[in-house]
Amino acid sequence: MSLDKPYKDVPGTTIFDADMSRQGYHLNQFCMSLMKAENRARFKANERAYLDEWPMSEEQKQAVLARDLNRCIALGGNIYFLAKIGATDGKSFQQMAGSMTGMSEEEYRNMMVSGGRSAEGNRYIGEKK
Amino acid sequence: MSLDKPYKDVPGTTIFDADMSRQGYHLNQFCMSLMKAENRARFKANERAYLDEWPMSEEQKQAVLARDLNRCIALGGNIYFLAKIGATDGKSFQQMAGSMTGMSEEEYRNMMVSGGRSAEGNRYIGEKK
Amino acid sequence: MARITASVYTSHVPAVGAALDLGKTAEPYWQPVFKGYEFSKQWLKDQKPDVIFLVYNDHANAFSLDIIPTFAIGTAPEFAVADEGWGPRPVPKVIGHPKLAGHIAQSVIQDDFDLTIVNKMDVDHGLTVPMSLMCGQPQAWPCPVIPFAVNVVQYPVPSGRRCYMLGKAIRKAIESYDEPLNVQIWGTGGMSHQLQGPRAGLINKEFDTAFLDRLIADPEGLSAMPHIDYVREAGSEGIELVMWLIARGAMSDVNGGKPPTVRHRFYHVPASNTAVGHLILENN
Amino acid sequence: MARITASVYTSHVPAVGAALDLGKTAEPYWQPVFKGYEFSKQWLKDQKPDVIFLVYNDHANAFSLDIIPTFAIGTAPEFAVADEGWGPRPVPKVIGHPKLAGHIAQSVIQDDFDLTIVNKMDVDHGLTVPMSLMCGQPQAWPCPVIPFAVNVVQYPVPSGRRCYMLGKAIRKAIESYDEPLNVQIWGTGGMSHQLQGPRAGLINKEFDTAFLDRLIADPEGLSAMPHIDYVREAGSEGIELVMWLIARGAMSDVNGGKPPTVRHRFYHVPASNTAVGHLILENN
Ligand SMILES: [Fe+3]
Ligand SMILES: [Fe+3]
Repeated sequence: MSLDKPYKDVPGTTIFDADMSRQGYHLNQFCMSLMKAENRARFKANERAYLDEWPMSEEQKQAVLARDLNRCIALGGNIYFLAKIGATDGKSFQQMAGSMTGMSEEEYRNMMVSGGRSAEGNRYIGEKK
Repeated sequence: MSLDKPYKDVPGTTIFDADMSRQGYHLNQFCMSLMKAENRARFKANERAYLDEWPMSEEQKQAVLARDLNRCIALGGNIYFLAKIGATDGKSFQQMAGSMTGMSEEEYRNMMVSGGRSAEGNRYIGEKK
Repeated sequence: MARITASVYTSHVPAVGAALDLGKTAEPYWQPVFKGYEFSKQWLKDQKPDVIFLVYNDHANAFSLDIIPTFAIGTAPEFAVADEGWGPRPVPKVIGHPKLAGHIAQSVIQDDFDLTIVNKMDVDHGLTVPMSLMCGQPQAWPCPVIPFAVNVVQYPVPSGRRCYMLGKAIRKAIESYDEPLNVQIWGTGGMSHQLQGPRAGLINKEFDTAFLDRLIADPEGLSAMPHIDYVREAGSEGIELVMWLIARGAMSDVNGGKPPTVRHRFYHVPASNTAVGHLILENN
Repeated sequence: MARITASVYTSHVPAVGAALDLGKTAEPYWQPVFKGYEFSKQWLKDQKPDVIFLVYNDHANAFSLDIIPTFAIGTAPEFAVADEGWGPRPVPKVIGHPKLAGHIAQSVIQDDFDLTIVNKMDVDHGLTVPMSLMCGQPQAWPCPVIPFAVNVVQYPVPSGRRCYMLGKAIRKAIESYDEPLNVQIWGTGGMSHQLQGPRAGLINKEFDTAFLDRLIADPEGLSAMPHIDYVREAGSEGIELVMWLIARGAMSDVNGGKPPTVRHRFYHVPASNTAVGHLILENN
């Protein structure tokens, strides 16, 4: 593809575009299936078996099992879909977002209460912080 | 609504627009349900009972029972949806189309083989034929 | 004829809905957020709109990756509240306005906007949280709502310019509707926030403040801002702000009329991961 | 880079598919129809396209009234053949080209066409009948196909002008794709026909002939023709012809290149209720 992707140089950020969507299709559709209580119960009872019903890559399955959301996103997951895993686990959106930053839950919450993460130093990859 | 409907003056023709679609929603969704073999069987076994499962108007139900496609269209039906009734009955698209013209099946077929219905005299309502 | 009397802009943070539904509005964390909407609730009661045209985005609830409409207009008589994974919010179902919605669809498609018409759609927090913020917790919403869902999940989302021009087409459609309806148009989502990756938690107050300023005074110029500026400055989910331009494009001043009155303006950080912004503009 | 080498235009009459599937092609009624495609089948074999971008409409098979996209692009790896009420046609499933389709979607949406992206969609006779006419009855279709569905069922359908401009945007998208693919674009549907009401059976050979002439020589002018002319002159379902303008807008001559060669032209009345038209244009 030779379309411009100007968003590739934003640090710590993955834009969910057509390429990512293609890669993450089954991962995201798996997440979507967790909107049904019945499926949530089956997933909780045996995560691996439930995941094996989906034509996802082994990497994607491992990322889900490890609840490694950054890895899920790198493999085509989208945060609004991945949020269904969080809902299944009883996690809030703030807990999920925080889990991707390398901060503890409390550190993240405190950062948000203090005005959030500054854009300064966070606009371009390699920019001096 | 004050949108232009320039297509109101074409004889023997109903344009399936937003107003017709609103009116015919349940009629058309009923037709769509006939795409499943199971539903076709249930409809054939007891047409009236099957129709009563849908929030259609009594007029719409009567038009379906009578296979009066012109009436169905006047009540919001669209030909591509109504075609599912024809498929259920084992009718071809030509038989269905012909049934709306007041011609016999043979007359209609002969007209088509001879080049179809002329546009002459069929462009405007009230136009001299 | 129907006319657009006002536009409302607001974030639609899901945690705000949860705080309301769980009775936490008086907690110190949430109290300032809800205080920002006190004026708005009274204002809405006084305004008595007949219909709200509500621009929002679905968050992988009504639409999976199976079908992703860029612009979807809800023309159904009613819309159920989505179960987003923890049960549907305990709020009233949404009553639509099929006749006006059908009219708008017909007009706007003829103006070369390639809408998807939707007759069956559950509405998620993107729509219900703004309703809750503006209406509180009534037994039924005060008027019919036309849901208008914009894809901001899978890139490319529509450009700010496209959204702004769409707003103008929606205005033209509403103003050509025969009944004398008092219609409001709401733009929701934003403000700065990022929900994903190591940069999650980004908040940019300077950007948000400038966005509000320009939305009021220079919407045409603002509509030219490219996606990358939203992503870089306001976070990957800050892109939701393009939806505010649809509502803004439908206002009188950018269609040959008088400047609007800024009836209310509010900004607060944080609500969960997000900066909350809110604005009410009245046509004159 | 990928390039569009040719465009193909053809009716997609369901009865033609049935005649083929039921082995009736040699019957006197059908023989002249299939004869019109003999050249085309050989031509397609010789051309060996890598991908076919196939513009068609769904006939209430993939899309009910629950969701009606004006323009839907299929980005899935494969598409099943729809059961239109008498079982799926006995033809191969359709293999898509997700990467090129995704690229086109991304480019065209950024050019302000508000596509709906579809990853799950059964394809009906609108797509499979043209494939059968051009390929016969193979075990597998000769190359991947990108299905592009246009709403021509619920009015308002997109204008001819909008379709023509979309074709130009699709061309730009395809020509910016990195791999050296031989891409054909097909426009299907039409020609004059009306399937409903007392006027059913309308055929207008003069209109169809003029349409083919103008499609070749004056597509820009032709694109200005309003819907009502299609309906009045070519029957209510003749409106499908707007889809041909998408394919035509993607050709070289209307994008700064040389005029195409008319490789084949065919017209016959009737096939069931419909006038059959067919055209092959090669870029130079
Ligand atoms: Fe949102
Ligand atoms: Fe067709």
